[in-house]
Amino acid sequence: MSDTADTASATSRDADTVDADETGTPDGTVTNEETTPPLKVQNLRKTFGGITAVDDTSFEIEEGKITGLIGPNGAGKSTTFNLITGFLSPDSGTVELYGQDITGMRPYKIADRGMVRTFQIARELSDMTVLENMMLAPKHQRGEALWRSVVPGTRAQVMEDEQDVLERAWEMLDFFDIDHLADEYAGNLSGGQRKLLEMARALMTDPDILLLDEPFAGVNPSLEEKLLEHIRELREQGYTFLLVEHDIDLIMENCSRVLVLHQGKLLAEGPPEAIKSDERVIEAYLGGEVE
Amino acid sequence: MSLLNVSSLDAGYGDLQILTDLDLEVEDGEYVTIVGPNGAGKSTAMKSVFGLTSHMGGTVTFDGDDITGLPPEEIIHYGVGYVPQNDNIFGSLTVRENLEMGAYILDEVPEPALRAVFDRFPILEERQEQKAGTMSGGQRQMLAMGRALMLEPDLLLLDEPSAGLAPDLVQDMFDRIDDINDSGTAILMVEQNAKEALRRCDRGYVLVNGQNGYVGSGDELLGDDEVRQRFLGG
Amino acid sequence: MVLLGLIVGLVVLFDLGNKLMTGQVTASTLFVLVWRGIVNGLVIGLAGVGLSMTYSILNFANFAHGDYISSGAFAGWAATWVVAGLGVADIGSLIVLGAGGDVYSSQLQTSVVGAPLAIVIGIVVAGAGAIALSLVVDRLVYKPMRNQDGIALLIASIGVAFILRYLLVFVFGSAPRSVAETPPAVKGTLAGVQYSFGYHELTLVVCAIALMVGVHLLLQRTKLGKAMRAMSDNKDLARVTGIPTEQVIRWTWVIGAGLAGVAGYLLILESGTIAYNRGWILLLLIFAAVILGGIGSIYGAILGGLVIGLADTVSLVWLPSEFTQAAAFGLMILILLFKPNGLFAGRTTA
Amino acid sequence: TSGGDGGDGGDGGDGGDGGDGGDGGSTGTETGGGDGGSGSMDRTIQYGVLLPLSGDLGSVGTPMRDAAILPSKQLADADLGGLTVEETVEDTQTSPSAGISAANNLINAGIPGVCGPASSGVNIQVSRQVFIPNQVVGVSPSSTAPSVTDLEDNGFIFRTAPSDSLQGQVVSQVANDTVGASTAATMYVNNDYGQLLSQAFVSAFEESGGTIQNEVSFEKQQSSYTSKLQSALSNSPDVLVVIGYPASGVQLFKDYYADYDDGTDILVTDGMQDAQMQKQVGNPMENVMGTAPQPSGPAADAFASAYREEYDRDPSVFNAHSYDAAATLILANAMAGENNGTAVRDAIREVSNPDGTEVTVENLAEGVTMAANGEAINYAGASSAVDFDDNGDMKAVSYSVWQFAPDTETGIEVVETIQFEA
Amino acid sequence: MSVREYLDRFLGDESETGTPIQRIVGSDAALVVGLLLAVYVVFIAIGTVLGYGINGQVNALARLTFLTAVYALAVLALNLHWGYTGLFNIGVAGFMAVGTYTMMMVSAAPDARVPGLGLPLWVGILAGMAAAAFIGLIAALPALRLRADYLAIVTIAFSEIIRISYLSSTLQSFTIAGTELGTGGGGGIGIQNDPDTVILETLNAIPGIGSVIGGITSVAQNAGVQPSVVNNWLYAIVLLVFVVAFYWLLARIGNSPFGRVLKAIREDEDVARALGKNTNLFKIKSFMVGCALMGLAGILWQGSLGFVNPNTFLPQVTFFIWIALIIGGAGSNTGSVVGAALFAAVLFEGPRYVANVASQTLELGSSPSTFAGAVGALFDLEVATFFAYALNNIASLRLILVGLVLIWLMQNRPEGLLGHRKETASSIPLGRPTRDSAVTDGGEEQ
Ligand SMILES: Nc1ncnc2c1ncn2[C@@H]1O[C@H](COP(=O)(O)OP(=O)(O)OP(=O)(O)O)[C@@H](O)[C@H]1O
Ligand SMILES: Nc1ncnc2c1ncn2[C@@H]1O[C@H](COP(=O)(O)OP(=O)(O)OP(=O)(O)O)[C@@H](O)[C@H]1O
Ligand SMILES: NC(=[NH2+])NCCC[C@H](N)C(=O)O
Ligand SMILES: [Mg+2]
Ligand SMILES: [Mg+2]
Repeated sequence: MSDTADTASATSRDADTVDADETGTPDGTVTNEETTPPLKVQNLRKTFGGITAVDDTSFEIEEGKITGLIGPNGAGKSTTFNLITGFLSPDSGTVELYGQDITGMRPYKIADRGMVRTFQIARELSDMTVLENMMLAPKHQRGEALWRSVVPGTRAQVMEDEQDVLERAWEMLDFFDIDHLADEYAGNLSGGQRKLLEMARALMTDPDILLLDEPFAGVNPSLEEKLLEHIRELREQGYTFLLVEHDIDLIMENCSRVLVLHQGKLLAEGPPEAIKSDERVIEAYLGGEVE
Repeated sequence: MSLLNVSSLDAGYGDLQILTDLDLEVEDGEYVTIVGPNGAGKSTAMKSVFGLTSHMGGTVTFDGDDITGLPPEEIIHYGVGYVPQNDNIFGSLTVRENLEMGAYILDEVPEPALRAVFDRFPILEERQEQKAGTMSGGQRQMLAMGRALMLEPDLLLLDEPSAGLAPDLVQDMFDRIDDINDSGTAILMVEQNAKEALRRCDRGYVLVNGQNGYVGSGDELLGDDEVRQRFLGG
Repeated sequence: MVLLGLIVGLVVLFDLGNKLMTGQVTASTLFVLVWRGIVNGLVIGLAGVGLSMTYSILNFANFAHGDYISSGAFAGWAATWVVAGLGVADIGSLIVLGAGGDVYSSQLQTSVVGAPLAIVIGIVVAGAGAIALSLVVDRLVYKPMRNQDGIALLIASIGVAFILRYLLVFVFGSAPRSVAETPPAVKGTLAGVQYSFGYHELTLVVCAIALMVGVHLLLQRTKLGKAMRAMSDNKDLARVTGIPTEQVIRWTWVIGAGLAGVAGYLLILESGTIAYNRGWILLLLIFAAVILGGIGSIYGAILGGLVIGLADTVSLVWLPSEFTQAAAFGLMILILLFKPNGLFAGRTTA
Repeated sequence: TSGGDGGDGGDGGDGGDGGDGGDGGSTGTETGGGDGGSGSMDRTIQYGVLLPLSGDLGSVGTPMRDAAILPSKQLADADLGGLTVEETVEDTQTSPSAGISAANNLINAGIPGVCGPASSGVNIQVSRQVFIPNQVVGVSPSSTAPSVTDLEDNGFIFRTAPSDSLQGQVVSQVANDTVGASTAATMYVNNDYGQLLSQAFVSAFEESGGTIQNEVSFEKQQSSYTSKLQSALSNSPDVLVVIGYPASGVQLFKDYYADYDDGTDILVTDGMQDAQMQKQVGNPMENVMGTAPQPSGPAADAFASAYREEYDRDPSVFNAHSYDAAATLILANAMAGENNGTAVRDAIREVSNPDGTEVTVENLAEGVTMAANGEAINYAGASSAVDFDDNGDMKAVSYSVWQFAPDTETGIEVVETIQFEA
Repeated sequence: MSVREYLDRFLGDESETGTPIQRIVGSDAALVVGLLLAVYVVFIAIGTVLGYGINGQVNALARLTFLTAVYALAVLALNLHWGYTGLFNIGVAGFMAVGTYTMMMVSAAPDARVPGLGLPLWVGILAGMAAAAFIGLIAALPALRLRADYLAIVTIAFSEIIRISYLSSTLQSFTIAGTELGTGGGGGIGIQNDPDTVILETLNAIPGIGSVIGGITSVAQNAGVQPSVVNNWLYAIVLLVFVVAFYWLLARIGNSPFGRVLKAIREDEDVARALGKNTNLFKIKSFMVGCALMGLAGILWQGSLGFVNPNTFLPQVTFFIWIALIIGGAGSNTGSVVGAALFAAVLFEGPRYVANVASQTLELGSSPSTFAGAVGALFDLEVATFFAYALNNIASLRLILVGLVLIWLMQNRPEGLLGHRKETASSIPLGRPTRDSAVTDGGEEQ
């Protein structure tokens, strides 16, 4: 297993898949990561009518780590995700990906640059099989060009690519324990199975940064443990995670740093232990009054 | 006689059978939890009680009345409330309208019940006029619960009520459920937060592959090594 | 974007003013166009309210709505003819509205002036007929499909449309023919503008407005309105909440088809002739109005109807007559570009 | 058995024709001729009738159909010496697509010649898409559009109706002389008929010094023509020329009388000549005058009485033309000796153009036998002399100027007749 | 069988055995051919009852084949929009009109009654496809922002605007840059060299094929079939070749990563976007390609005789195409062809034939002229008279039948006869790969 070699490529690979001039990640990621965080959010703000869902929030996350994002219900976590991934555009503030301003960029471009999100409420492609769901995800499949799929000759390359994608899809399904469902329509999966598919599919894009919105809600604890192991393994390989989760123990055990949102504002940030004992956090989130 | 009695129930979606020979019982005022792996058929069981699946065999009785195969809009008249796992609010209605819909079958909105819901979930009062579809995940969960409580049912079916809630709210939610149960409402609940749920309930079922796996008091199940190992994550 | 729309609107208005000043368009002409736009717009709006309700509550675009309009109109006019023509001709010829060419409206004097009672009965029968039809169709076609998605229902409704339309041909024949007489209009001149209000136009306007107000009150004063919205939002949950969905659906059809039937009757009253495809032809304009207004909003449908009706007539000031309808469609597409969910989007009032 | 059949036919013929001595006589002569004919004449002469029985021209198409099947009815009663005549009727619904399907039915049944279609919009499409490629003769009784003349038809397309390049002049003449108009506007149905007749009128009217203010096209069967009227009448023309079909005309005139009735003179054309129209409109329509091809053939009166006898009503517009079209097809078929389109095409001028024994409504059966025996005949029609020029058009025709006459049986009253010789 | 083998070879051009295309086509070609043959047998039987001669029989089958083929072309194009991408386009007639009219306007002679540019026919055809694609682009722009059923209304409105424009007397003739052009208004537009003749002439000019055609023609003529009927058949066969080409193209588009994205868009566009797909671009491409194919279908269908008018493109045409698609099953190309054949045979041509047979075999007497009369006859127990009225009105009964079939299908088989088969969108079979490897990091892209 050449894990380390792969790790190196996990980040630098971006440089040749995405137009090199657009990415802020030069090949020497290791030196750069001190200066440019993979994701940096500044003074982000979003209001809906009278409600300020995200209120002047700034934070950054660290390369190759799992950052936790917690906060009471309605604190603005999902909205923050939507803002970061381009599904909503902020009223003000900026989002930077590897030092590049991506504020207001369209979702597919952001995903294309290596930041992929899952949805809090799983969104499977119901009339496609689980395997098709998985094979959809990888980026820059050559066969996604219309002419390559059609013109005789070029199609051979497409099929080659497909073989690789297929192999990876099966591996991923094996790992998530839903390989027996590979041929099932995704719409027929149970709530939890959909969550698994959602995460597996996001991983198929081979992202640099993965934003997970409550990936374990509704997942059976035994499976949850297994998934976490996998996430940790991926982190070892250099992936970066931003994780929204309400299970505070889970956050404490797995995150290197924790961001706490409260009423759209960043209430606290720091290592888990510090957060756990932070009085404001305790009051607002862990054991105080109900929001 | 038990309040809810599901016996040898076969049910599923279309022609696809999910539940086989399922037995469930909830006594008057009892607090029952169903746990089990993803896809075991827990939600299907809940939906079947409430007339939302294709019935294939067996019976469901409530308080002595046979409610097998009745449509949900009739079952609710018997005093059963239900909070589905997904899609459990009217997104384009305001929060307040959602709650009012909860009391649709009454002639008018029962103010005390509304008051009680607002007291339980103050955010709902604050956001009365907000479109429910724009509420956060957790807020929706509260609203869904609040809506089901408007009728003060004899039996409340809850499908994963704590999913997506912040920790304090999870505790709070369980406390509320205890309260509701204490005030005489029987509870049938599906939970992935299985340990906590089993700790609090009177009795629990483990559902595996659409069939009864284990039955026992909450503590018994928690104490059972195999159950812990296989379904509760050690 | 909105600004752009405003600018275009202003330019158009300015040009209209200019044309008026220079006498390219006389005030009297403009009056005729506007008044006719309002009359057409009200019919479109009235039928549109019904379409909009079924659209949002049953969650599908009912392509048979136009044929409910036609069917209601035929039923109503057959009733009018029977009432007005008993003794003049045999009942068979009257019921098929003189298909064989042996009775003519001129013999029956069917107009609000000539046979007011027959007209009133006709209006009622038109509404009732369309309602009965819609309930039967719902029972036979849509009920077995309740859990299918909107597109499946839409396609089924195209089937219903074909059946209704050609049943009308089968029974009444395909030839357009005159069913109503037009009494002389009320004419005059006010401040240099010649005006002319037809009796039938006035009848139409009065009936349409009365019905719109009636529906508004019905939905405001009863739980029905809210139940409808809840259903259009999430049907399974509505059932779980105890809303008798089937009953709500029936009410939806009653209101929607009733309005369609009456709109059809009035439409024919105003134009004087009937043909099997009148409703179908109008349907696209009605869709345009409903979508413009935002699906589910009754005010939206009314407003949309007026906008489309006026666009269809007033555009004659700038465009050759064959393009006026294209202009109405174009306007719809344009507005959708800027407001993809219609003018009253999300502000459901029904 | 064939002898028995012949006897029956003769009996029937005698009974039916009892009121008309001349007819009976000719039938007798013809029977004799038939008997003398060769045995090879045992065959069925087929022709198709493809006319609008529904749709825009439904009301006028039905009497035309009746006229077109009249020859076959007459001949059924006659002894043709083994020949039988059989017509097949199909409905165009006044729509090109329905017309094409119906025409295909006729083709598949092996029919070599067809009387129809009526409206030019349908005729042109059916001719191009079905008749010409399948080498079948089409003889339209009423398609008047000038463009029919220039169809690339390999000689398969004929008509007994005159081209509107003439009617345009007639309308202009009426506008000038009878109405005394110096300005005019036209409203025309948007197909070949309307477009070209409007053009023909416009050029004739402008040539005579008049001014055309507006030319407005309209679609068939709309629910309102007010904006069209608005455009057409916007400059108050002295005369408005309306070219269209009855089904649209009803709505158009209702709209006119509801909103624009200021007594402007209106001229309509053949397409609007419909007995029911005025009753449908429900207004006396005193300001409306019309033009239309006028049957003026040698056998015009004989046809009218035969028609009246059979159907108990007067023939109406283009009925004589329909009869002539059908009769010509039968005669040409008899002369061709086979149900073959090309042969029929080649025989058409032979049986109808001068030289040979004159055949009319009155001695049709005789004509059929003569043609079958290869004798020279000249069909002289009810509508005109029925002499086809090189394009398959009529050489000499006449027009009538008419008005709606509510109290008469036909609803139409001819005011004046105008002759044309090409 | 040989057809099947041929198709196999044709469609599986560059891979080993067993691409998904091949697997589907293998059995499906047999299905389609079998269906066509069955339909032929029925129609020959009907023709015999009607007393058709050999010429009539052959011609009836030619027309049936023609209709099957042209519907199949249009349905296949529509399947790309609706079946693959979920774009609810009910403006098909409009895009066909644009293709056909553009072809006519480009290829019509400058001195024709409605003058054109006088360019060669193939230029006209390409221009027609390009114009249809371009109009598709314009229609797609609002489409990108709209929900499925709004898009439906926009497309049908578009198609009506297009038809109204071609009808308009304002555009009947106009001059651009000194060139006289026109649409001909309601009178329509024609060209001298219609696709039908030109294609057949081209075929004839190819030495091998030309002599084969010549041989067939003379054999047919001896059997009593007119050359025109032979030509009808030849053209129908040419159309069938186009159907195979459309099928091939669409199968390749569908069974590829490109097609997979289209399918994902149909299901949930947000997901596709979240996974980094530029969904707008995919939608536009799919829409434009489909429109171009619709344009071509229009040319080969309505334009084949070298003459059209705007009312050939009424919304009704679109609905017919939709019905054929639905019968066969949206999403399945084979279904599209099957649906087209069934629609053409059973719903489009069938009823009239059956009515002809009925009126020929039963002595029903004359039909009353109105429904009242017919019902009156019913009361007098003269069922035959009512039946005669019904047969007389077979045109409307046929459309009622169409409606009934549509409803029955939506109620009982909403996915159509062949829809909703697990035709997975990929260029290779999706079985578990044999060479098993341990779970890796997933860093192996491309
Ligand atoms: N489209 C919208 N319109 C109006 N208000 C909105 C909208 N979307 C979100 N909100 C409001 O913004 C706030 C933040 O919502 P968000 O979904 O981000 O919360 P969250 O932190 O993800 O909560 P949870 O943990 O419950 O999912 C909530 O009060 C919510 O009601
Ligand atoms: N609408 C449906 N149609 C067909 N199959 C379904 C449907 N809904 C669920 N299923 C299937 O039924 C089985 C049981 O699903 P159910 O939702 O009851 O599981 P669950 O126990 O609630 O799981 P979870 O904890 O993940 O919510 C699953 O295998 C699922 O794939
Ligand atoms: N009254 C009639 N029969 N009208 C038929 C007229 C057809 C018309 N002359 C045309 O060419 O289209
Ligand atoms: Mg959230
Ligand atoms: Mg569940």
